[in-house]
Amino acid sequence: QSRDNVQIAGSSTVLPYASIVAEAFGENFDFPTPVVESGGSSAGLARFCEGVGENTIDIANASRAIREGEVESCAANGVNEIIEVRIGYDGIVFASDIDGETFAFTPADWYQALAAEIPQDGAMVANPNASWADVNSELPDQEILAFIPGTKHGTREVFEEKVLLAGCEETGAYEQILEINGGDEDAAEAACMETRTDGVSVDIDGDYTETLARIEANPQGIGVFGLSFYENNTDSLQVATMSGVEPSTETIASGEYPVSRPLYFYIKKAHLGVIPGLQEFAEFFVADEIAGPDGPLSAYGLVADPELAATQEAVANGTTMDAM
Amino acid sequence: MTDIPQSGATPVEPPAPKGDSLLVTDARTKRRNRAERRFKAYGIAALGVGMAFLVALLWAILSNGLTAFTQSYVQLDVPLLEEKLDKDGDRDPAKIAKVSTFGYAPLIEAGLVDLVEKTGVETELEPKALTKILSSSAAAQLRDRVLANPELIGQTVSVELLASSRVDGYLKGRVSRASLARDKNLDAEHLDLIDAWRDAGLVEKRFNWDFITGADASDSRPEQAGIGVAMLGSLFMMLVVLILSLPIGVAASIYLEEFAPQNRLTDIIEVNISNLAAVPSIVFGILGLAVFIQFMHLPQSAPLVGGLVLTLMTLPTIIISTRASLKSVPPSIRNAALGVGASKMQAVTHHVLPLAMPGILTGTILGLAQALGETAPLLLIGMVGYIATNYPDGVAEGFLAPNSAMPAQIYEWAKRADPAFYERAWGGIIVLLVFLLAMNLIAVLLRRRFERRW
Amino acid sequence: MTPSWIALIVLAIAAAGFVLARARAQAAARREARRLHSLPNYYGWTAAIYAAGPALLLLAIWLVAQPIATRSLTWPVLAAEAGENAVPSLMMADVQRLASGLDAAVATGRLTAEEARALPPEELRAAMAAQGVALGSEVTPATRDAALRWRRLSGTGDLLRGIVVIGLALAGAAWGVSRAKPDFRARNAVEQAMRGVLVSAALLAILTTVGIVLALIFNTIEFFRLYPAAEFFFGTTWSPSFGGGSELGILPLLWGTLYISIIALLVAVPIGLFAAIYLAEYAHRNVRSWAKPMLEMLAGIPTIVYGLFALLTVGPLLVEAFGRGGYLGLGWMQGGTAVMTAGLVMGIMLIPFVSSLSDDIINAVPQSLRDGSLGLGATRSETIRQVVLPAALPGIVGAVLLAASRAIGETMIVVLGAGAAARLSMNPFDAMTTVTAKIVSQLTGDADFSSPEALVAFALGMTLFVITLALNVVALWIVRRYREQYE
Amino acid sequence: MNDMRTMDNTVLNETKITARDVNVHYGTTHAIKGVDVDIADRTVTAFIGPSGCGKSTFLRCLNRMNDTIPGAVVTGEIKIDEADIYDSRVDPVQLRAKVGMVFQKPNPFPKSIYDNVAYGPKIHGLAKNKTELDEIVEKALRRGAIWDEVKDRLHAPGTGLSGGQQQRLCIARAVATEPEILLMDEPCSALDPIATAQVEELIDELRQNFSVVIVTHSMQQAARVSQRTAFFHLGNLVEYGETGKIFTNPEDSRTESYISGRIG
Amino acid sequence: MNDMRTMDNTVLNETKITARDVNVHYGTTHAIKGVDVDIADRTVTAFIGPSGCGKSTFLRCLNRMNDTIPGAVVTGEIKIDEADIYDSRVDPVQLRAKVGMVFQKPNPFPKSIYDNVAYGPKIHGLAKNKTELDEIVEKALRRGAIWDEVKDRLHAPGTGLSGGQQQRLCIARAVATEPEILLMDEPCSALDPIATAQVEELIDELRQNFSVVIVTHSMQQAARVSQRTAFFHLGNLVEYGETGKIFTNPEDSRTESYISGRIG
Ligand SMILES: Nc1ncnc2c1ncn2[C@@H]1O[C@H](COP(=O)(O)OP(=O)(O)OP(=O)(O)O)[C@@H](O)[C@H]1O
Ligand SMILES: Nc1ncnc2c1ncn2[C@@H]1O[C@H](COP(=O)(O)OP(=O)(O)OP(=O)(O)O)[C@@H](O)[C@H]1O
Ligand SMILES: [Mg+2]
Ligand SMILES: [Mg+2]
Ligand SMILES: O=P([O-])([O-])[O-]
Repeated sequence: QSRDNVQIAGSSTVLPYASIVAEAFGENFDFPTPVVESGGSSAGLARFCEGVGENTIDIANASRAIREGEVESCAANGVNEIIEVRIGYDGIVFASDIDGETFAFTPADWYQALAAEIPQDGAMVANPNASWADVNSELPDQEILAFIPGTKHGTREVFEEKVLLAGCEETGAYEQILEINGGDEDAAEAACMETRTDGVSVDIDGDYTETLARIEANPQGIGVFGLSFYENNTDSLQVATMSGVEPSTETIASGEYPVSRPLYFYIKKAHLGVIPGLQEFAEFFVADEIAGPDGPLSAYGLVADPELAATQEAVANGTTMDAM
Repeated sequence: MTDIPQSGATPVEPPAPKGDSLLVTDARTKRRNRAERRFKAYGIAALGVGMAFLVALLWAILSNGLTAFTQSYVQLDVPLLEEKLDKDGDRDPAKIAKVSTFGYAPLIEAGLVDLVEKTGVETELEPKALTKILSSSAAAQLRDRVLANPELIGQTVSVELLASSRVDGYLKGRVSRASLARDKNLDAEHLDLIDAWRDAGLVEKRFNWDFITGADASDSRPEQAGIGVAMLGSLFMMLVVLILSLPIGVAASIYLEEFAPQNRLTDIIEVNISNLAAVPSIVFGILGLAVFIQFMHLPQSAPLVGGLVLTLMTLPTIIISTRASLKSVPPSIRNAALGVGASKMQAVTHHVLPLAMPGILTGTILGLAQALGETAPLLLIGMVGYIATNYPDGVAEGFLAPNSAMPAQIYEWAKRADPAFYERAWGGIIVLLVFLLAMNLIAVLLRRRFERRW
Repeated sequence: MTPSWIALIVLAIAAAGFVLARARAQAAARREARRLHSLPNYYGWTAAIYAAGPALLLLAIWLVAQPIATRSLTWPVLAAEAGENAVPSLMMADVQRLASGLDAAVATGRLTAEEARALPPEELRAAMAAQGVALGSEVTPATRDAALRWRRLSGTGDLLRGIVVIGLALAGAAWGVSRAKPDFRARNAVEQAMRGVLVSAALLAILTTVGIVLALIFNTIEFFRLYPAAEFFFGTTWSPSFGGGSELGILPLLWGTLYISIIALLVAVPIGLFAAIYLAEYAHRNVRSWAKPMLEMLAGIPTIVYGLFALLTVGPLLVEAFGRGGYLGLGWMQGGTAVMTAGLVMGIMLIPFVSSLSDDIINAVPQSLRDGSLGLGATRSETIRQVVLPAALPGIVGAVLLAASRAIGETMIVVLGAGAAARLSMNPFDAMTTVTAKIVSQLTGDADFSSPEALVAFALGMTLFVITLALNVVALWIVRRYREQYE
Repeated sequence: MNDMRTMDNTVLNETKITARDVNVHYGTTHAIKGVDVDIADRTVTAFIGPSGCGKSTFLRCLNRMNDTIPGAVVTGEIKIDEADIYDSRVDPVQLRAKVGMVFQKPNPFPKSIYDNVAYGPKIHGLAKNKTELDEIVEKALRRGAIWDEVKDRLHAPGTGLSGGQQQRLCIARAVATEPEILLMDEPCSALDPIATAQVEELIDELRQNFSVVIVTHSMQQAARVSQRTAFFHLGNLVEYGETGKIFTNPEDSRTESYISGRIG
Repeated sequence: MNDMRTMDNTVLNETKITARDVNVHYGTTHAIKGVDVDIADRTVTAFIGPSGCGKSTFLRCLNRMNDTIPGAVVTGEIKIDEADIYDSRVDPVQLRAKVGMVFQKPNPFPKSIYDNVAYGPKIHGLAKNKTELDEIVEKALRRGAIWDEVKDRLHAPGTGLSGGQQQRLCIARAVATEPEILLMDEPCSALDPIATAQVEELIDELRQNFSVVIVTHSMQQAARVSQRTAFFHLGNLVEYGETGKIFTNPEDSRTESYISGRIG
């Protein structure tokens, strides 16, 4: 039994975009609609790297770049040639209940609100802040309650680095921690990114719908969302600015809004030309009318990649990662 | 029981004086009757609690999901301009097929502009913004129609197109004008248009068969998504589960309970089975991926594989309940059969099994219900995600072609951003429950037939 | 001949064998069943089993083996052309697709057998597209030759397969018929075969276990190579992080699993058991006949609904009672997600597991025992508690174990109801999480799949597996001892 | 052989049980047809009659054990000590504590021999402590003529006994609760002559204080132990009177033919 | 009464069953202790002895029903028609088809009366068609002396019968398969004299062609129906011989005292 459809697996963040493309692909080409599975970037890449052949997938979606170790284990299984395709960026936004207070954050606010311990008078003390006003007098006097991505989510890493660590450095806490621990930079970074465990910061292992449901149950909570999710739920959420910039596809594309991450998919070169429709699908995905700023992906909330043309070329030529 | 639990704890009453009237209940009996009533009340309360939860859950499901069964449609006249669709005018299907859905979008825009003019509503909306009223599936709908009847090119056809999820939500009352005002996707002007068209009978809400029979749609068009194909996936999986797990489970139980000698091997099997019941379902997914897909090279995302994985997961449930009910058949029945010269196998199949049937069926109901609602293992064998295949071509295809399953579809919808999917998720749950009820009905009727006290 | 046709023919032979053997046995006994060792049907069945069993088994093996053999015989044609990066399996897939496309074209009459063989490689892709078979790229001459060879070989193989399998079936049937003499122990033979089936069904459990262990073990070993076992087993902190330096102690997860399962069972067992008692002993037949299936619906509601129920309804309700400023004024609860929330909701889901099965078992207790107790002046509840329940105990224990097992394996309710953060706490109103929930989240998460943060899922699965196995061994041992004392 | 010992104690006591126009239906089967009977206190009453004539059914009416059979409908009036036992105020539990029963088929609980006997006393609170309970159990087992056989295996399961032992265990279990009326459905059917004699002795002993109703197929046994005998036939109570009279001088021809047709 | 009819047919036939040094243990209970016995063909052999002495246990050895009791261990040799029934080549199923059994406690299947009786003939293929099966069932029920009572309710459940009716149903079920040897464990314990006489007649009839082993507590019954009697005591076979001799002139003092101690 030979397979005649393209098989894709991986990130649930990329899934909506991939499914929009797959649907359009199925409508416009004679090839069958590709099957796009979710299951997470890691699981998708793991299956991608299992080897080549009909019973392995052709494309892995990932909400992060493939790691060194993964490339190695791919190679160990005979998956040597991988084409990396960056499809755009996922903006990460902070939003709260539409009927609640309005927030304008800086990374420093978040660091001071959520850090497990903050330096004070030359020692680390448990985070004493209970209200946003304690953190920054310009913020509303509202109990701190944050729904942040759980440790399974790649978004968590972005949140830690671009918000908590940035905030830590911004406030000068980083220097103080270095002083206290005698210059151990790794430990200091770790301390900056450690979140409190007293129930103020709630990890969410589920999806953005869960975060939304939690805000509905706890209207004073602030949640972390993907831009596209927020844009589909503007009737129940209001977004906070970060360092004075309101998140939108434009501000993220221009780099003004600081918190975002690139989204990718990876193609097994060995399958090109063998799995019917694979080449066509990959090219269709990065075509301007799909992934460009006016395409349906952007309409759904993907931040279009300013370097899309280069990507298109790479896909057309089948440029693999090593060659780049 | 240890010794004298009652009398040890409570003072002992002297035996009732003889000749007491039966019409007067003595104190001890009264106390015991109170205990009896309490006991019975606990039973009623327990049943009541269970029922109350069921009602609460069903209420939540129905109130959230019933709206998924209606859908809004817009009646639109679209000019199928020849210069756009068939430049050469030779009606060559290959060339017509070259025009992608993007080529149809302007036609629909034109149709909308016409309609706005015809209905005479003032609006400042750009033609492009007008398309937000319609589902993004509109172009594909139109294209399919043209490809099927190329002779339509050049005419103006009246088509019925799906309204977008937000328009649909507005018509269903799920989204109010106030909340839409804050929504970036739709403006008040759109709503004015919708109101006008509704009054003109051009926008209509009606029962949504496509939801029950259709396939999944991508994240950008919840209005098109249906659960039909996933239901078929579930059906094929359940067939596999039923065909395999019931006979295997019953066979294994019969062996263990009636034939197995007491030895190491049976002990190991026994421990294994109860242990398998405690294995998290996702681990069965890992197993399925490794064994069925990587080792046995069965196709990915196939209901057959899903069914096999769920079979392994359901087996312990069926085995444990079957063994329990085999155990409860009194030995005198077996003796009676053996005594007239039946073999052990005959005694079991003719007498013990029918008597154990209610328990077996209960185990099957529970096991199948569990299997029908399970998502986690499907995640690993590729049955969760966007698997919008159409209906399989045949029975064999049904087992092998990529498909999803109802719970996976529901899980997937529940995660999606557009709130319209949330409504579909609940609607899907209703369909799942109806499916489950239909499946159970047979088992329940059978069970009633087999039940008897002896 | 397609495999399904062969199978059908084999079955037909088996049916014929059945009829013949049966008739032969009857004739030999001069229609006097007494003279036969077994019922005539058993002679029939023996022949049918001899005919169908080995033949179908061979067919199955053949179906697996033939493509492998054909592949290795065809590959040499391509080998010359294949570069060093070529992937044989993929190239062969293309060959296979081409071959089956040609087959289909011949079958539908689009091409004659001649044309199929003679078609030049350049035209093949278009011809196949017309046939509805999509090929990944243009066909090279080598691929075409390989496809033709494939077709030839598999044609021969298919023919051989049909002959051998059907021959085997005929031989089996003949053997079965020839043995159909009155003193042949046909019933024993049939029952032996049935027993074989029963044993293999039971052995499937062991196979499954082996499969699970094999599926988990390599990655588990890999995990322990990357992460110290002592810290995994005895660590009291669970905090994975992407940048490395994660702490992956299993203890908080085990504690959460235990805590949540216990609460769930504390809800499900009493409610389920009392409901079962009520249904089996008190309720009117009609009440029972609808109430029981209704309760069973609780087991069929997808767990995501329970999760949402926990998150949106039960959690907030509990906070109102036990949270800060709640009307009990206790301040024990900080948020809606808690062990209690998940435990309660999971308990509801498990009610039918306890109630339905127990109800069947209780119902199966012979009435004479109840009569014996009632006749001594016991109330119904005394009868139930002291006579019926002990008699039904083994089955009820099975039902409870089943419920406990499901509690351990549940994810969605935990994620939504109890939270995602692992914690070692005694307070049931704190958020915690379970091993299973973490297996799922680490497996579907974003960590590098070769990093300890992802591999830990396998180690967690393995550990849970071993722990529950140990618990089951202990349970079996206890049950045995208890039983021995009793008899 | 002295099959027909004459009654030496025909002093009939006051009425304990009165039944008037009792009818029992099992679905469409009319098992008991308008039976009227008065059962005296401190007396042994024997029910005799061919198999299937309704003896067990009528016996089960007397402590409302028919309530547990689905489809069994009892009409008419049965009074014990002047109280109508089918009155809604009557608690069947209390009734059954007062009216003990030994069933036709021995039905020991799947518990130990000890627990089988101790069960009744425990639920009725007849023992203050373990020692007392032990005494009660021993006494009951002795009265059931089974003590010697089981005294070394009191904690072995009651279901592992021989048929006759199970029957005696059930007798012991019934007498352990000291009922005022004891209904015994063929209590000696599986017993050897010696054990039968012991049980008959027990019955005689019980008669000093209580009423005993016994169903038996052995005319000799009826004659030996009972003071009054009721002959049932096809659901009808054909004849009822002093045992001596019934056996020597029956009024009804059916009684006569049943008795004379006897062989054992 | 002619309790002790003298045997008119003491012609003893060839041996059908030979038992040598049979021992049965239930866990620690030694229930049968080294029993040797030869049971003749076309003969009725009665097992008598006090309750719990091992009669049923020994009877169950003869068709290997003890195999089904967990913990029961049978040693020694039992041959039927020269074949050792505990030989591994012997199929217990075939054995039990040949050696039928009526259990001490009536155990009808929870099926209809008809199905109860038809079951054996069906699995042994004794009837070619429904009419034949109907005939077999009717004949068996007649021989079980229960036809008249159940002929109108053949499709009512067998468990809804009275105790004695169930017993006769079980007898009918056992004879329906026409076994060569019939083991009957107290088949008349719940039967009235008339039904007892009918069953005894059946036994006498069966004896013309087959062997019958009957356990009974009624010395009279043993004397009436059996040609040979075995007396068991505490697991030992105390005495075995012609019925007339055992009852009139026992050799062992235990036999003597058991027989003379009889009351019925
Ligand atoms: N399943 C069993 N487990 C343990 N002991 C048993 C079992 N069955 C019988 N026994 C014991 O073995 C002995 C012989 O029992 P058996 O049933 O053979 O007696 P019996 O002669 O038939 O008595 P009865 O006339 O009362 O039926 C008795 O002491 C009995 O308690
Ligand atoms: N549960 C029942 N369902 C239907 N009919 C029944 C039931 N129990 C008894 N019968 C019928 O009622 C009639 C009387 O039964 P009962 O048991 O009272 O007889 P009995 O006099 O005790 O006979 P035996 O001496 O055989 O025990 C019988 O015809 C019997 O078949
Ligand atoms: Mg009776
Ligand atoms: Mg016995
Ligand atoms: O599913 P994700 O990998 O995007 O979190």
